[in-house]
Amino acid sequence: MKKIINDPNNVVNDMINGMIAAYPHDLRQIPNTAVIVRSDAPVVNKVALISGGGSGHEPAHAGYIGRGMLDAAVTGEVFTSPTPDQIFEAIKAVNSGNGVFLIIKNYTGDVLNFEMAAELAEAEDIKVEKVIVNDDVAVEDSSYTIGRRGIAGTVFVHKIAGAKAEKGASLEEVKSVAEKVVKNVRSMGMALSPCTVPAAGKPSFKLAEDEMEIGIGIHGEAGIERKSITSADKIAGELTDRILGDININEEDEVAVMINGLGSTPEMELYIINNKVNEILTEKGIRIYKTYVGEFMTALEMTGCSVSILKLDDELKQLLDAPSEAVAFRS
Amino acid sequence: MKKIINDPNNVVNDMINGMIAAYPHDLRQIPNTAVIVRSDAPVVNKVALISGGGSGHEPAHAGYIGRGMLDAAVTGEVFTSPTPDQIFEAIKAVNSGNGVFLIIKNYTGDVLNFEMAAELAEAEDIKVEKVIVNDDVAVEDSSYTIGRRGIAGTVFVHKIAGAKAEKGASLEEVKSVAEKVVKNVRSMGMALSPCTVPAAGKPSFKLAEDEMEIGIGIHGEAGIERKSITSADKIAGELTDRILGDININEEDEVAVMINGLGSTPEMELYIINNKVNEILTEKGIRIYKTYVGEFMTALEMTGCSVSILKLDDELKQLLDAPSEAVAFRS
Amino acid sequence: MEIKVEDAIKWFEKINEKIKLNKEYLTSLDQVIGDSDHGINMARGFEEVVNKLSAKEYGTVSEVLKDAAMTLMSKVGGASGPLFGTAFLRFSTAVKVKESVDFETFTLGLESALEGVKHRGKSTAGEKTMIDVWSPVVDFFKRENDFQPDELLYESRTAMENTKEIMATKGRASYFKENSIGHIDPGAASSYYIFEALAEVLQEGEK
Amino acid sequence: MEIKVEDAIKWFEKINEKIKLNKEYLTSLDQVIGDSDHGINMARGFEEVVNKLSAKEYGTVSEVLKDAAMTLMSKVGGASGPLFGTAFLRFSTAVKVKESVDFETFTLGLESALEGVKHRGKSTAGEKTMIDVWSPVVDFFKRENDFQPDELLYESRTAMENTKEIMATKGRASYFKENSIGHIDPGAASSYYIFEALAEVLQEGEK
Ligand SMILES: Nc1ncnc2c1ncn2[C@@H]1O[C@H](COP(=O)(O)OP(=O)(O)O)[C@@H](O)[C@H]1O
Ligand SMILES: Nc1ncnc2c1ncn2[C@@H]1O[C@H](COP(=O)(O)OP(=O)(O)O)[C@@H](O)[C@H]1O
Ligand SMILES: [Mg+2]
Ligand SMILES: [Mg+2]
Ligand SMILES: [Mg+2]
Ligand SMILES: [Mg+2]
Repeated sequence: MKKIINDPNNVVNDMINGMIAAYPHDLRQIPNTAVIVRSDAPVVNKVALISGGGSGHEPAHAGYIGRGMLDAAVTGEVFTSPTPDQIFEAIKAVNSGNGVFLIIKNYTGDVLNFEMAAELAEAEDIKVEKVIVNDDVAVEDSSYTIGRRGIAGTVFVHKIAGAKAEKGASLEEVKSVAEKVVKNVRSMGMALSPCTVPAAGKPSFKLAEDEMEIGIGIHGEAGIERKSITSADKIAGELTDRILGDININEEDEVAVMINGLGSTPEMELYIINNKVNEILTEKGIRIYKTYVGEFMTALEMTGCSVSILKLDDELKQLLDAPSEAVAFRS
Repeated sequence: MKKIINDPNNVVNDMINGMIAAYPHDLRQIPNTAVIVRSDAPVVNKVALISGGGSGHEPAHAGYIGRGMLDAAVTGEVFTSPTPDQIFEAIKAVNSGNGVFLIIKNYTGDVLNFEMAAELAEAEDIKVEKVIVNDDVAVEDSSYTIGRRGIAGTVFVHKIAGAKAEKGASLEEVKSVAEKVVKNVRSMGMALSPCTVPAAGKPSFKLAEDEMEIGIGIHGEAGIERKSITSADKIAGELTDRILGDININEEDEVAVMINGLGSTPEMELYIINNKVNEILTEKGIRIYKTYVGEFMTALEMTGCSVSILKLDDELKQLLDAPSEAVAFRS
Repeated sequence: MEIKVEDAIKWFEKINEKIKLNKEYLTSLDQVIGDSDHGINMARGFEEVVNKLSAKEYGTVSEVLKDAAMTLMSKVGGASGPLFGTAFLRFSTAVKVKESVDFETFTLGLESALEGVKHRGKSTAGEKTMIDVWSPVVDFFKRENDFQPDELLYESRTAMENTKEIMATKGRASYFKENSIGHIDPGAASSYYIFEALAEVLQEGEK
Repeated sequence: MEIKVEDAIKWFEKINEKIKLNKEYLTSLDQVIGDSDHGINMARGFEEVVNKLSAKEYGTVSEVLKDAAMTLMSKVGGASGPLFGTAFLRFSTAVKVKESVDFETFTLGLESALEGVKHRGKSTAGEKTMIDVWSPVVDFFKRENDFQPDELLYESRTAMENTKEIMATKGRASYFKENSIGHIDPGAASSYYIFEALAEVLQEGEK
């Protein structure tokens, strides 16, 4: 394991300290917690947005804190959902009386911990609503299992629900637009090489020198298929086709596209993927309103990428364009 | 070699296409060249800024194109300086009569090619000035050799000279503030693992499983020392001490700090480095005006980071704070 | 035999030892059909439980279980944190009546814990989770009239190993579908250590 | 013998073949004391030179050299592009007077090329660069009265191998300081192929 760290059991703490040190005017840590909030939290007359999850997905989630996006992020241990008490601390810290909105990615751990936190909050009469993001089309959508995972599409939920809240919308309105995003966003990823949880010290899976895994999750959970590495164009084609096979996007429809690097993929390669995704969509007459290329939802140093497509309407376009002062997402 | 690419000999072209596809409103490619310009170039009544160099350093250099930063970037093959004719195309495309300013990193290839392009431009009566960035303290500053390399500190030159030009400064004023940045910025990097030039197909160097290299260049050129991996705190200490040993920064002085990932280093680890850098500077009474953490000047998928410190005065602070609409550097 | 406060504390100390010893093993199980953190999560949690329990005086087994539950809930995280937390919280509530706990009450406690996990996790036996250890153990307790440490050991180990054969439909392992078959479920393995620790406490109590 | 237009063109064709054949080798030299692109750069450049030369009719050797120079300048990039470009451009200018080039004029051309590289690269012999092949080759030409292909081959190969012993003070290899010793300079190696190609053209011309 080659990492630039101190104690592997202390990486989250060191990271939080380093983040606060970097952005003392933007971010604040709630003392003795793993909760980072907007420095001006609680913001009066605004629904507060909280996201979070395991660490290792940076810039998610704390990088999305800021005017126009999140009010707080709860950071768990690496790839481990934060605990209800920590989430509850975040809820208390950002609540200004207009209600608190939780953005949860659909993993058993995240759902359980956030739900328990919501129960704690409700017991203290704090209005809490939530959305569960499940954009990963690599997983079959089954009512029997936990269902689809939440991956990079979550960033669109942060952005759009955040913009809605910033405009003074009610908790119900924020929830409703967040649900609209969830309904209209799909993602799928792939990896060329694994990552190593610092405290585990060993890679989370193995891929042969000529192998890739299509449909992998952001913690290294299994994908759809392992096969020989193909060209960027074929990879882009496969991810895009799978997404378009799952959501009804027609000619003249407008979309936002996100090409997300999982950690070790050079930006150059993300643009190469985008080149093909753009071509495929354009050929189908789908209109690309906005494209995001970069690292938005990573998996430590995993090599690979994901493609997310969000179908837009006028409201979503307007909210996507709204200003954001989040550290990792300025617009 | 595990890469998400098509033809290894066509990566730069595919990348440029993917970038233009991503930001059609911001960027424009000069047809049949490897030159990317602001979509509204040439901007009237403004000194135009051009940077460039080998590809593989993304988001450098095209990511820094935009109002408040660069007017054009010339992209060479991977790790290979672009050629004079391409640079000359960029000069012609952005020149609005107020002169063109070239930001060159101090590598033989870059210097030679940009200088030859400047000669071509002067032959056509285009006013051209340049600055050569040499912030890497890992290399001895010798008048006998080419001298120090230009690395991540170059981004500060883009930002500050770009802001100056945007304010309507003359070519000489832009040059003078760029030189001030160069005089006041120092950087040093380290790596844990190498990168592979796509067309070469093999890693550019080797490091043992427990080894790191201190002072390495952004193309994998040799550093100062290879040794066993130490803690993030020690690495941060070594890089910072070396920088502070080379520039006179005293108590109460203000600085900007950049913690730059070389490609594969998780953002988490960059924040862990920042935590210590911040502590060291703060202990010395040095005031940190602004911190940048992320990938600004990469080396494909190299694992490692660099620390840059820029000593500020009122002018530099103001220009650093000025708005920028560059794709990869919004402020 | 009755479970007294000291026995309950010793139970958690033994769980902690076992989890610590098998931290890498548990993580390696999670490496195969999860995200490589189960051993780390559990070790962090039970270490804190033991710290917590050693710093306080307890009057009832229920209080011990409650503090353990709350600590797990706030220190483990992931899926297993709320699940084990819920398990011991329900256990605590079910045995609230008495200072020390006889076999019958203990059995009710275990049953209650299992119900808690099922409810919290929206899951049931046969989905390749910790439930596939807890559920046969509860059945076993319900079949007996008194603590049977040796058989408990056997039952829980067998249950854990049987999770190999199951295809996961809950938790992160469910993404691995057929490929989850052939591998022990991490949460089942840590549940086994919980019952192995219990068996040892019971064995020592018998002497 | 005099170098005629066909010889000059054949020279570049042979350089191109050799560079293409040794592309990986050149890149591997640059992997050790550079940035792994020299073979790629040179192969790209000389391929384009040959394309260019094959598409046009030439009246003089000077024109051939000029087109080769301009193509290298605009297709190679890096440090070697402007340096080889400058070399052949100066060569072209120095031999402008005549349609074909005799030994004396060729020697002047080579000398001029070397001066161009030195001036452009602000460098001199003994710094572990291409100059350490060009300079001894020019000295050799100045010692002789006529083309000596066999000896040219020997001189240029020896010069290239001698770059092993030098510590780099120019170009990217200079960052490797003492560690550059023991390795052949990539630009010296490609320069060797240039003279090896020349020697072959001369040998064939003699027949
Ligand atoms: N819905 C569920 N019901 C019961 N147990 C579950 C459920 N989901 C997961 N588990 C258990 O949790 C274990 C994983 O715990 P852990 O690795 O700590 O959390 P995470 O999966 O969030 O990383 C699984 O091995 C399984 O036994
Ligand atoms: N200042 C210089 N003078 C002469 N030759 C040089 C100089 N700098 C570099 N070279 C030559 O250029 C070669 C490297 O070329 P190449 O790898 O194509 O460019 P880069 O170093 O920009 O990657 C070196 O091996 C050396 O022979
Ligand atoms: Mg986990
Ligand atoms: Mg190069
Ligand atoms: Mg896990
Ligand atoms: Mg090179």
